[in-house]
Amino acid sequence: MAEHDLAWVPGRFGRPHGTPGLRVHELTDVALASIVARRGQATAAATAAERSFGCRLPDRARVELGHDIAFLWVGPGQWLAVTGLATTDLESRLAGPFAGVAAVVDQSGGRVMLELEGPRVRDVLAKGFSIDLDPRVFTAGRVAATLVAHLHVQLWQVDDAPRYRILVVRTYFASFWRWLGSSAAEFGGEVLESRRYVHTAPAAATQSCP
Amino acid sequence: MSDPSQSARLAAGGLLDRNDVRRFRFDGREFLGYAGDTLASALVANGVRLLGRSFKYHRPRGLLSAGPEEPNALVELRTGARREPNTRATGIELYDGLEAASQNRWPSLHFDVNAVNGLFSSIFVAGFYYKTFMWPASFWEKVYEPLIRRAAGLGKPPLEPDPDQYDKAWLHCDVLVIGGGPTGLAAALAAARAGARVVIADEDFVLGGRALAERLTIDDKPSARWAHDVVAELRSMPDVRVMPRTTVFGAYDGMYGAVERVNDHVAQPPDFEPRQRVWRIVARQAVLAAGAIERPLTFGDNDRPGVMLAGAVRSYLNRFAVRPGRRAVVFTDNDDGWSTAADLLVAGADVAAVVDARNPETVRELARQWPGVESIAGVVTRAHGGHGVREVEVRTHARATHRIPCDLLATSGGWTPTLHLTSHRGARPRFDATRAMFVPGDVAAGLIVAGAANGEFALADALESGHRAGVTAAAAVGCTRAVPAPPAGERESTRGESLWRVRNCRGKSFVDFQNDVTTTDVELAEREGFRSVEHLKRYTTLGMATDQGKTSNVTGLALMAERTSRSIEATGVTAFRPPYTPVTMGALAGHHRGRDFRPTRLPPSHAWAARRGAVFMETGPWLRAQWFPQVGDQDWFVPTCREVLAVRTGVGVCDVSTLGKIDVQGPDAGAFLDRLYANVMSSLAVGRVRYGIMLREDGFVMDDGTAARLAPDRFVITTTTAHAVKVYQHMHFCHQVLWPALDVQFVSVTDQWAQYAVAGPRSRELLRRVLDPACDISNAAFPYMAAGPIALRDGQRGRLFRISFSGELAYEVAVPARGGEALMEALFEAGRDLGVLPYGLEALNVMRIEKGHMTANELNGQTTAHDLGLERMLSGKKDFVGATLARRAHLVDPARPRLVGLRPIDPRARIAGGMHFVPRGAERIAANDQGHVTSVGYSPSLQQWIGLGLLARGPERHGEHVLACDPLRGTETLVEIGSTVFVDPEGARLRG
Amino acid sequence: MARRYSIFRLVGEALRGHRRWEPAWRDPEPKPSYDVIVVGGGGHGLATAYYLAKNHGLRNVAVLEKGWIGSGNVGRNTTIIRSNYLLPGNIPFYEWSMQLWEGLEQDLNYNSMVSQRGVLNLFHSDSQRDAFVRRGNAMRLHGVDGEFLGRDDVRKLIPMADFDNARFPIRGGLLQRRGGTARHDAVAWGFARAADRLGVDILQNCEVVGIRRERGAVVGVDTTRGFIASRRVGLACAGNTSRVAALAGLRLPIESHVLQAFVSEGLKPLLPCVVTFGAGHFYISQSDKGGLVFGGSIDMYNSYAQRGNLPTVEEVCEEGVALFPCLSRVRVLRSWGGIMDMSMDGSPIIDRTPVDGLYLNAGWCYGGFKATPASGWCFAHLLATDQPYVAATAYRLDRFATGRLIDERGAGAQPNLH
Amino acid sequence: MLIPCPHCGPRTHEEFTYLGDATPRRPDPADPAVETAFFEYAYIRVNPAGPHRELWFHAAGCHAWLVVERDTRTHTITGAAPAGRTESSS
Ligand SMILES: Cc1cc2nc3c(=O)[nH]c(=O)nc-3n(C[C@H](O)[C@H](O)[C@H](O)COP(=O)(O)OP(=O)(O)OC[C@H]3O[C@@H](n4cnc5c(N)ncnc54)[C@H](O)[C@@H]3O)c2cc1C
Ligand SMILES: NC(=O)c1ccc[n+]([C@@H]2O[C@H](COP(=O)([O-])OP(=O)(O)OC[C@H]3O[C@@H](n4cnc5c(N)ncnc54)[C@H](O)[C@@H]3O)[C@@H](O)[C@H]2O)c1
Ligand SMILES: Cc1cc2nc3c(=O)[nH]c(=O)nc-3n(C[C@H](O)[C@H](O)[C@H](O)COP(=O)(O)O)c2cc1C
Ligand SMILES: [Zn+2]
Repeated sequence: MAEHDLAWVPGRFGRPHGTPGLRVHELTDVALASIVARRGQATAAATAAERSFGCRLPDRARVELGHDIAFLWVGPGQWLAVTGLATTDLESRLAGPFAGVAAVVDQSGGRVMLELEGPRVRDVLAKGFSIDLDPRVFTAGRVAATLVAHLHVQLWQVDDAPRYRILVVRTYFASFWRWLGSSAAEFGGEVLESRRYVHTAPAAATQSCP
Repeated sequence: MSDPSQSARLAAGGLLDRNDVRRFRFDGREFLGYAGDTLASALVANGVRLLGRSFKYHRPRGLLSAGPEEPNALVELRTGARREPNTRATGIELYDGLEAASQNRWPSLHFDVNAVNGLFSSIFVAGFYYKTFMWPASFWEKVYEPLIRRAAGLGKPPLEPDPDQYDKAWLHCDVLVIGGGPTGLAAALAAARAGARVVIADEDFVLGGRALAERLTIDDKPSARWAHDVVAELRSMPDVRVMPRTTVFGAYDGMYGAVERVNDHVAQPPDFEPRQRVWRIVARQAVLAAGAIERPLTFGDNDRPGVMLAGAVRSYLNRFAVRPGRRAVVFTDNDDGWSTAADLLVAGADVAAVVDARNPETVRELARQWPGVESIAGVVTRAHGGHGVREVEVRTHARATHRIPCDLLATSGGWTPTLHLTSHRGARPRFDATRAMFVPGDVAAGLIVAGAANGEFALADALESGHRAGVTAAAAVGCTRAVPAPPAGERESTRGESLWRVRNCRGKSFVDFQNDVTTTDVELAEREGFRSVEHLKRYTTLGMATDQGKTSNVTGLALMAERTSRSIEATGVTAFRPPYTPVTMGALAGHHRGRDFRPTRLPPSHAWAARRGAVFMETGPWLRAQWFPQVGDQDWFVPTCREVLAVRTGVGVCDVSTLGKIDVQGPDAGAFLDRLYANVMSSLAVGRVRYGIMLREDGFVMDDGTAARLAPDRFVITTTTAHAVKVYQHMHFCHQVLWPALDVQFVSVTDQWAQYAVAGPRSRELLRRVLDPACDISNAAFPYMAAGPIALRDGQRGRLFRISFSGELAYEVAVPARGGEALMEALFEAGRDLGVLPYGLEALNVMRIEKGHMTANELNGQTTAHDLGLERMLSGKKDFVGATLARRAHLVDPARPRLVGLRPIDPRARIAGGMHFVPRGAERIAANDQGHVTSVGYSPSLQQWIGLGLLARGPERHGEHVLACDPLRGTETLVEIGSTVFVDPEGARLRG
Repeated sequence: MARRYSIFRLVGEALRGHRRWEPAWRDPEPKPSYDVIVVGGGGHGLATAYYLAKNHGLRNVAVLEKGWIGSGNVGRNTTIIRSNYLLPGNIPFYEWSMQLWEGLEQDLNYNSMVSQRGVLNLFHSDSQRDAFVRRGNAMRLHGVDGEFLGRDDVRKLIPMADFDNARFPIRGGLLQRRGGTARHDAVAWGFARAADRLGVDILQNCEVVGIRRERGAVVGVDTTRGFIASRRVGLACAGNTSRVAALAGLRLPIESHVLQAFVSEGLKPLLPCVVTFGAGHFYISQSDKGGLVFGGSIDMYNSYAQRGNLPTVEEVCEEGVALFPCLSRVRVLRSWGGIMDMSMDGSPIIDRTPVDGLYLNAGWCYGGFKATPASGWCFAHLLATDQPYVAATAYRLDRFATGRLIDERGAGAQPNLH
Repeated sequence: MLIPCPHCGPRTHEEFTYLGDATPRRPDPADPAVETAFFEYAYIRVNPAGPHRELWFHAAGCHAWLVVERDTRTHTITGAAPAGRTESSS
């Protein structure tokens, strides 16, 4: 079930014929937490992450994948931890490892995560994202916090298909969804059934820790 | 006149698909044309010459050009909600079913009553209106202005909402090539071959520019063929994007603005497709290959339909295979005229003569080069023929005069490079005296001007220049792959001498056709002291029409230079501004119109509230429940009172998630908050909440809210809904810029938490039913202003705050937002027998007024802590933002309007926000104005209207009767001033 | 000396082929010294010179303009005139200006097309309504006209606005019928011609590049046309005020920002009055020539570039189409920018400066066109008498220190928010 | 305008909030002339036509306050660096 208050109707939208240019589904049951390094402790926090989760915290606009958790860079000394929703809340899980080196704040309730792909996905995103999504510039593993249609979102390129994930503020989601729908309409889109978020452990060298 | 058989269509040639016949209507009459036509060329094909009326004198006008510079042929395209006034016939791609109508005429194009203006033209000279219409003063709005307004304007605007969609997008590239003529194509090809990511945009629907219009060859192919092949090659390259129908309309910092007419060439856009799309193009390098625009010549009645630019004549002949006249005279001051004559002859037209204004020797020499062309060394002095040229008067240099019958006069006054985009970022064009033209001045870094736009007119030069620009631009971004030699083209002769005007001719000599500016207007402006080109422009309106003077600016300033005996260089040129050609507001607005004008923010309980039938209202970005009507409710009154009473006597629930929430952590969190808030926060005990205010550095109140201490090094603070973003940024400023040494971390958790006020004497009872029984919320364990973690019966974890905006025993319960709806359901399920009601903003507002709590009406950025009765919160023991400037004498002046409570003396009387206070019995004048009512509400508890207000010396005046007046709406009410707290002043209820 | 304009003269000149018109103002050489120098040939500077001559008999006056007169903001604004202000420091001043507008053409013998077609401010929420009621009542108490319109009244006036599908529905409006527009350039030209007729020298292409002082007092200005002596120098240079004041060592509570404006292609009459959108920052009117003239908020960053950027263009068009959906197919013909002297509280300054003989008229933000006549009147009064004119007593330079701010928007000391 | 955020790369200026001149320093509250100092800090600006160091907040990006060097006549940006401290790890 979708976790936002919008009718989530799987099926085609926009141009009804041909291959849909965009396929989109929601990733549900995502656990998120902000991590903010204490003063002067960013490196210590990165080390703490490596010790407990198998990867360092990224020091630039990328994602690092740990054993069962992903860390998205959001700003200097700030990250977003992403993993599947489990029984223990993420904030408590991170609190120990980051004690004394970073503040941890649960954000699991505040965002909706979408996953997007399809032959025209870049064209759809170009209607709102000001950053250059050309495969030579923005590659798998890159993340960006940016502005789309007057909204703040986070973009995460998962692979070279390309597959993207977008985190949208929950209370603004309805507006984002309208923008996405109208932007994809000319290429045709397909809403797929929502799926549970499942962490993919690092496979290729590109995304693992150095 | 019109002939559906396309009588002026040449039997062969042109870039047309003659199998694709398109039907269209102009002024109600049906015609045929072909795919590949513009409306203009199709009308030429059908022998239609009269297309419009001029702005001021309503002179009959036909086509002057074949491009975006067209000043005359503006039509209303399409009908109804899709009506599009002032559309240039030369830019309309012919589609099947097209409908267009002439404009600015009544009752018809052929018989236009307002043409009488022409009779008074000797009065209607430049700026005449500044000298008259002043008496009597009252006549301006009543008589003169309505007359002027009706007469002015061109097309009729649509009145209904536009049914089409618009789109916007970003585009990134290494090299943007603006213009797809020979220069642009050569540049794009070179840059792409060098390995760059290239975008080439052209506003035309076929790329090729003048290559489509001339009988020239490039690389041994007819030039149009060459253009076609190059485009095909470019399209086949993966890193090239070819964008026809795309005008780069502006050069801005860091980006170019372009508009793509995605679906203007069809009757209406296919489903799901936008009509137009605005692109923001981020290009590391750009090549401006925008070509050049030909200038008309200035002589008597040079605006007659059938007087056409020579280059346009060639476009019509060669690209569109239509003959704009059967018998032509060519009038020129450069070599272009001669090739025009040749093209006319090839197309089977008669060329009565080429009239060349240059000296007889030059003309004789050219005559030898162009055998078979009749020539005259002289000038055309006047064109005759009301709705179309019939004959022209010619004066030879030997002062002989002739009249030559003709139906087409092709004129060429030389070419002006299309420099517009070089000027958008502030650079001014430079006058090149030797070549007698404006060329690019100090162009912004990253922009290369090439080809005709750079004054390199001959085809061979243009190709070479484009090629060079492409190579240079690519190299500048590090793409240096070897590139083959530039395409080879002819080097046609571009010699000429500028003839700015023909002297001593009768009739009107137009400089700006659309705005009816003549040579006499320029003279008058000079005589009256409007000698700066910018004054000339504004006084005569030269260059201010929809074509922005593309054909007229240079002539106008040259005439001014001549009159003032200055050089053209010293005279200067008026500023070019975006857009290069007019752009629809719809395209610039894109998706953000109607309901999508701005994003809408929905609180976690929105869907739940919608199902309960809530009435919503816009508060900033949020849509919030205002009240919850029940069957039989007429308006807001009954539901609001019901909701207030529910809270005051039982229990109510309200979604307050819109408050800003910020999680603040770190060893210095307390110290940090002490600098942010005017009062002290570091002394707050864990598990407790405190109210606080923040000032701006200028000492005025910025915001208020609460801070709850969750742990020694962790707080969660709230801000008002309106100021959430501002406060968050301010905190980052304080942290990163002012006090970076503090070890504090904070993040916004506004969206993380659904937060509901559960208020009323039975709120504890209700909460107990949803909380895990292990949570002790008894008064002893969880007193007023307590805060702490909780667990719900369903296992969710959350937080509870014992704070009260309503003044009742109340809590705010917070859970992660995804559980917000479930919590709302649970509360209403559990509270059914308690009569729990949801309450909306109206009830919330009434109750906060009853308790004297403030919102944005009071915290309006103009009030100080003293004004609001919060002076005791300004700590004297520490520095905080605003501490110093809040002490300025005027900010603590007791005479300032300060917060009071008020209620009408007559309990049935109404009061309203925005009423002003005057002393009882005093005159209702400004001198007696003592403040205003900030908030009002109907208090069901007191059964009367109550309010808050800012009254001069207010706190000293409790008990006084003051008049609250509303002269704007003609009401006034005597009110009693008193405490701001109306209900439970001791605060017993909230502590209970 | 220039002769009066009238319809009779116009017809008479027409019969003579318009060959006898004289220059609207002379083009004199600078004299070595003047009693008063006004720096800035915009609306305010020219009006100041006119009233110095007319009200105070000071005719040995020069207006120094670095370019051509009217090249600044007076020639690039959206021409809205109104006196619907909120605060007591402002209302009397703007109302005085309104009254001067009402007799301006006859006074100047120049038709500057003052058009009292009305200014309608829309509101979209209850609190906005209350704020407008507060303002309307302040106006009425000052004797200024204002009317409260409900949604239906608004609909009658501007039926093509979005009443059905708006993100921020229109709930009503505040109408000042005496407000309206005036033809920007003609205001500058009319004051220039009238001042010139009274003997004022208008010196174009005469940029002030230095302010000479002796013993702390002004003795004259260095210009691109040489030194010109005067013991009284008034600055009326709008967006350039900080630069010119810096020549005398002053730093001011002013930032320069760019504001863009837009005009559409000419259209047959569509809008009956000036309309402002309350759910954003957008204002629009239709010029007598038919173009829709509109604008929004400033570009938000300090600038002297006299041009703006694309995001603001788009934002303004979003607002325009949101308010009037039919404008979607209307095309923007031209956009441009002006540099405004944004003051720290959003209100103007007409005052002496710490430098003897140097006077300041500045801080008009993007609302100084409507102020032109009163600004000139009050500044002339100050320059001639050394005393503030009654309607402008609040516009003191020291108010930032004392806290007697005039902050209509409550935005605080951040100019780009005013 | 594209602001070269040192953390995020070039971004359209719409992602940022502008505050203004970055040169004024918040006075020390212990300054004997504290009122004048704060008055100047809050209200007085040099407002140069030319190079300007100014504060921008990357609101839609990394949430860093930046000092951007920009020419107010041409809008040419010559640099952007974090305001105050560089990074929490430093
Ligand atoms: C786009 C825009 C829209 C606006 N809309 C409105 C509106 O609708 N209503 C309204 O009331 N106001 C509006 N304004 C504001 C209004 O235009 C200005 O506040 C007002 O014109 C400023 O006064 P001024 O006319 O004297 O300024 P300006 O015309 O700018 O005059 C100042 C003059 O000083 C000259 N100068 C500068 N430095 C020197 C020097 N060193 N030496 C000599 N001369 C110098 C300049 O060249 C300039 O001509 C708008 C402004 C803009 C830019
Ligand atoms: N005989 C002469 O004196 C003379 C003078 C000038 C030009 N020419 C001829 O003109 C040609 C010059 O080639 P060129 O490529 O420099 O010019 P061009 O006129 O052939 O091409 C310019 C192209 O730029 C496009 N364009 C202009 N502004 C644009 C904008 N803002 N956005 C998008 N597209 C835009 C136009 O639609 C056009 O297709 C040569 O063929 C030359 O023979 C001859
Ligand atoms: C109220 C008003 C109406 C205008 N109408 C037009 C117009 O119809 N056509 C036009 O080309 N420019 C129009 N302009 C803009 C001017 O051409 C010019 O851009 C503006 O005065 C700024 O000067 P600049 O562009 O030379 O810097 C108008 C300007 C104003 C202030
Ligand atoms: Zn950033």
